[in-house]
Amino acid sequence: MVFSLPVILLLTVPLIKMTTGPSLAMLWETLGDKDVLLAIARSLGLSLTAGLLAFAFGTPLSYLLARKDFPGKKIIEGIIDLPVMIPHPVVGIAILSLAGRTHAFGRFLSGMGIEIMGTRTGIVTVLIFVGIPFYVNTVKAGFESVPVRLEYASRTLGAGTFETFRRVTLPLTWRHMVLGIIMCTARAISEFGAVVIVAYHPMTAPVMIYERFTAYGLKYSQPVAVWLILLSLALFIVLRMMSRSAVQYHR
Amino acid sequence: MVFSLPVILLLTVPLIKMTTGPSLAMLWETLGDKDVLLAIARSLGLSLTAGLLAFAFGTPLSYLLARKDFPGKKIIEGIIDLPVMIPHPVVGIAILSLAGRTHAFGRFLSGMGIEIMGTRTGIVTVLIFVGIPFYVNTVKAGFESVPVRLEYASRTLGAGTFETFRRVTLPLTWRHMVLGIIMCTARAISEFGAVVIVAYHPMTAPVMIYERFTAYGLKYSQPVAVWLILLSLALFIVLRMMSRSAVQYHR
Amino acid sequence: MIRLDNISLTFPGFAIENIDLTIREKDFFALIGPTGSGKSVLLEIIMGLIPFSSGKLLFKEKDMGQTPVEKRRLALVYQDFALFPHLSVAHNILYGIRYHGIKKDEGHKRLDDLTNILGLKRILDRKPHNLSGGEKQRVALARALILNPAVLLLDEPLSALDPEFHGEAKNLLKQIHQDMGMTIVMVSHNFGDVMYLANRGAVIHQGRICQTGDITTLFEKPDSLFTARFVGMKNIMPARILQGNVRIEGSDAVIETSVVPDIEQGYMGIRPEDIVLLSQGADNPGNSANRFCGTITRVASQGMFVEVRVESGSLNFEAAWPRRYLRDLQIAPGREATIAFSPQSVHIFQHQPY
Amino acid sequence: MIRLDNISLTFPGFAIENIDLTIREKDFFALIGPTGSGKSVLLEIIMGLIPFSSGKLLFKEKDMGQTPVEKRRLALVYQDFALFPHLSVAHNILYGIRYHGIKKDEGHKRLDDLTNILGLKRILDRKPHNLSGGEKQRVALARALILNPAVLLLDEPLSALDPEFHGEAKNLLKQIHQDMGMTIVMVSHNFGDVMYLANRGAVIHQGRICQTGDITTLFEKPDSLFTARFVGMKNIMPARILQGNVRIEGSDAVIETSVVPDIEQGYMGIRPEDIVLLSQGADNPGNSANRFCGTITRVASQGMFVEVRVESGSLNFEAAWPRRYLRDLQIAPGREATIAFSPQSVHIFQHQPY
Repeated sequence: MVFSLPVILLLTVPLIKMTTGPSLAMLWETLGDKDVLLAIARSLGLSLTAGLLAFAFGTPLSYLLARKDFPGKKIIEGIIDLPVMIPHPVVGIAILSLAGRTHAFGRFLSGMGIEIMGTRTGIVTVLIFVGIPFYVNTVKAGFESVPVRLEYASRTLGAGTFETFRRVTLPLTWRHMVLGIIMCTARAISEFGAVVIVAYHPMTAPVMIYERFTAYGLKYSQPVAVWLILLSLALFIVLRMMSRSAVQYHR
Repeated sequence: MVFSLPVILLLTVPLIKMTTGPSLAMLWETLGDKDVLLAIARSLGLSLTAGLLAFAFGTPLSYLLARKDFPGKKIIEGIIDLPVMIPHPVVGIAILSLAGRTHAFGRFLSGMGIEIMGTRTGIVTVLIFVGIPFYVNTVKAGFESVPVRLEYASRTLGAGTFETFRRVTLPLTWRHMVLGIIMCTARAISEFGAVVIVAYHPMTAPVMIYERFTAYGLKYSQPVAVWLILLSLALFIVLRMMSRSAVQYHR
Repeated sequence: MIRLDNISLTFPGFAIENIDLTIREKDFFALIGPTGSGKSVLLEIIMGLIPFSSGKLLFKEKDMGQTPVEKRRLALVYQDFALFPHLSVAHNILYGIRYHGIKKDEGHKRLDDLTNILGLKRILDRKPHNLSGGEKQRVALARALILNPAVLLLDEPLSALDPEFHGEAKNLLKQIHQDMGMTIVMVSHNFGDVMYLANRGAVIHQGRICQTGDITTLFEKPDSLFTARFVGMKNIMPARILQGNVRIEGSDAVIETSVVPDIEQGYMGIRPEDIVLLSQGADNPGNSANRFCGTITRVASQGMFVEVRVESGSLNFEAAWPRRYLRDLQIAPGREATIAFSPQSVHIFQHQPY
Repeated sequence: MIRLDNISLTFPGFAIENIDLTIREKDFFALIGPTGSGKSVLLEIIMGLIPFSSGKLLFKEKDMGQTPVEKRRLALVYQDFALFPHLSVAHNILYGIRYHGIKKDEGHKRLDDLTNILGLKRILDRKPHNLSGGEKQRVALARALILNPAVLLLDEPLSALDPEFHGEAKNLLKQIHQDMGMTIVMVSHNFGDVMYLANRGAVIHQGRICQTGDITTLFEKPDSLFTARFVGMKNIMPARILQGNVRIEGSDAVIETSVVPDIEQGYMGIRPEDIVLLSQGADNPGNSANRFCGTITRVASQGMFVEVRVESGSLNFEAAWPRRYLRDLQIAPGREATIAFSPQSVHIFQHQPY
């Protein structure tokens, strides 16, 4: 028990110290700063977009990985886990190298009017990249927690595959999907290294914190940081509550 | 299957494009740059230190969480998962606010000769902060995969608690510990946002990539990024291989 | 009704080979075998959940191999019941009616009937995780029966139940078969249950059929060593057939049998309960051609009967007698005993490799 | 040898209450009860793996409540055997010797003996996941027995085994008890197994002891409705005791019993195998005071015996007769039958709330 204390202290003391550091007046004042509000709203909006896109594209993949066995499955699973291991600025650089006009794909993108460098599109792309493992792994675990026999039972009762998904699989896993969207969104909000490469502007909250820190020092970056952390904590608490209810059927 | 393709492409194409982008000559030349080698070595060394410290302090906590029920356990588990959700620059700012000389704890630290801002100590602290959830959750899962009945059986055969840990629990979980150290190390290597706040110098590889990107542009940051990514991939492959052998006893 | 014609299927490390089976209308058919013999796989093949690699699956003489699961009009009740955890008992039971063109009114009428028969009235609003094992099973049965399936497939219907519910559940299945005139295919590894419920069956071992036919025949005339052991045949001894009589290897004993098979060498088996004790107050079978005098060497209680070993010369017989004999006839190790068994209870079979 | 004195323990949603038990040296003691009755918890309390909240646990009259698990000289074999997956069979078996002051030579000698007795020679170098259920069990037994424990505790030793290995494993346990003169405490929910193995036992229900004593007594003279049902007593009818005779409620029938208890109202029970058929060629018990004429209403096969229901006036009797009667005596529904049972087989018990 005593041996575990340093870990707990390391994770809690700095956060408590920081959130209690700035005076309430300063926190309030920061809220009046339109740039701060905009940056936080932008972070939340773009991250949620990434979360929803992860839902749209990640759900079929999760189902595939949870239910089917196919050659190369291990490799696909490896690829899904990859983003966690890639240094964050490298992610940004890799995404940027996609869009270079010297390549066919880059020209194709700009021909479509899609710009990555310094755009919301670029930021969302980067955020999906770092967030998708959280969505896919959560939802895959959700699908795996539904015994195949339940789906088989549904089919023996006359329901086709689509009806079975709608009436059995979905009701048992939508909580995992919401959970996955929140996790992906929360991970996206926290991203800085990859975003700062792809787009310094439009400015997300983590970039703003960094800018204020380098320009004005610790004291001036703290209020923004506190507001961002409160947002993250709110998401985190929703997440913990959701994840308890998501497992309730699988005792 | 077709629906899953965009996800797979998003995760692989940028990385492939980037690693195949720079010419071999450029990659070779980069290796001759002493600063680059030093930054990569520093990243690896400090991250490994963080991994080993996570092993030392995280193992008892993991055992506690896997084996005992106590009031507040859910909260401790929540705290362990917290770092994933905290925006990276905020982590750096929070750690820095620990060390401020206006507080008792900050003065205590500097009285001990411990500096955080711009030091290796600071970087390692930040890296443990971001890496510890990976260690604790991996090793906790490892301990949970050993049925309590095996430990009970050992004790009924006359082995005390320490002998039981040494002869039953440890042989069945050391793979998870190695796995946890690698995961924690790999996560630490990839960290940028928190590190750049605490210490721009001594420069770690992700910071160097960022610096080169802002100072000279995409083309000059790529070779360093490729070398760092190769290191990450090497760790990643070891990880995947380890994790298969770690579960082999638990079919 | 259902016919499996030379069906084969290979999994990694396991194969089902050349299965021929005919399940007739209103049969209570049992697929019997040890764990891992492939009997549950057969059920999933019939249901269409697992595709087979060669052979034919016929339903009322029409090829059913390509019919999707949901169109087969078969119902499968799993060992763990596979109730939908997010639906109430009532909604579980009503789940399938819309796919079978059953109107809502009709569905609720059937629900009413079934809940009365199965005693589910009080639990209709509960969720599955609040139910006991016996209740879960009855809900799973109701969910299948409401659709009037042509055939009911049961995967080890009794093994997930606590012993207290065992007898009750067995009676319920028997009643369903009799009252609803349903064709039932059941997988089981418990021969006692099979004897109670089924009229026909097949013994499966390592993906092959050892023997198929009437349950009584399987029980009384197993044609291989494996089936014999599986159905509880004892007193299995290598035997030689000479001039219509059985001669036990390594002994002078000659034993009369009512059916002389056309083989020279094989095994003899006698069910332990067919060996009677000749004694004042005990059974006195009219015709006891096979008599042996010996000494009781072991008496072991098995619940309502006792397992008694009698040594007669170089032969060891194992008999199962009512427990009451202990008290009424002072059965005990060391006592002399004269035993007998009728020629009808002497079974001869060949040793087959599987 | 082991005494539990008024032991209680409360879990969330479950309690063990006021348990008194005495296990004597060389007993084969069975803790019997349905799933969730708390019998396995008792085993873990005796072993010291679960602390109890009040009461005393004595071992050879010395308080053992505070002795750590590893010092108790008891051995526990779990239902799933709990073999160490990373060690070979030999190393599993030798695991405990260093803690019991057994020298290496002596350990290997014992290993040799045990592998001979238990037939483990060929598998000594294998890892546990390559073993069959029966092999795993024998390894787990060897691992415990090599330490010469004072008492062997067995948690449902037979329920994880396939039916094929069941009989063999049962014989092995009996042999270990007899040959090694060991004290054994076994948890089981199968009364058949208990009858075969144990000499004494206790029936547990919802964390309390219903009845404790000789197995034969539990089997033949259950003193509560729960125990009676659990041990397979049938023909349970509410009864009134009048002038030394039993009068069945709602009927004129008067039944003779050999032991008249000192109660006015209670239940009568007769084991189905104690009801005999009076017929040419069947049992003819010397003293049959209780005779009933009736009609056979149902015949159900149960493997080696048949379950027969006989209706006599307003009474329904359930009897278990050898299967042979079907063939030899033409037992069938609709036939008349005269049945009888001796006064010794009429058991009277009070209805107790648990």
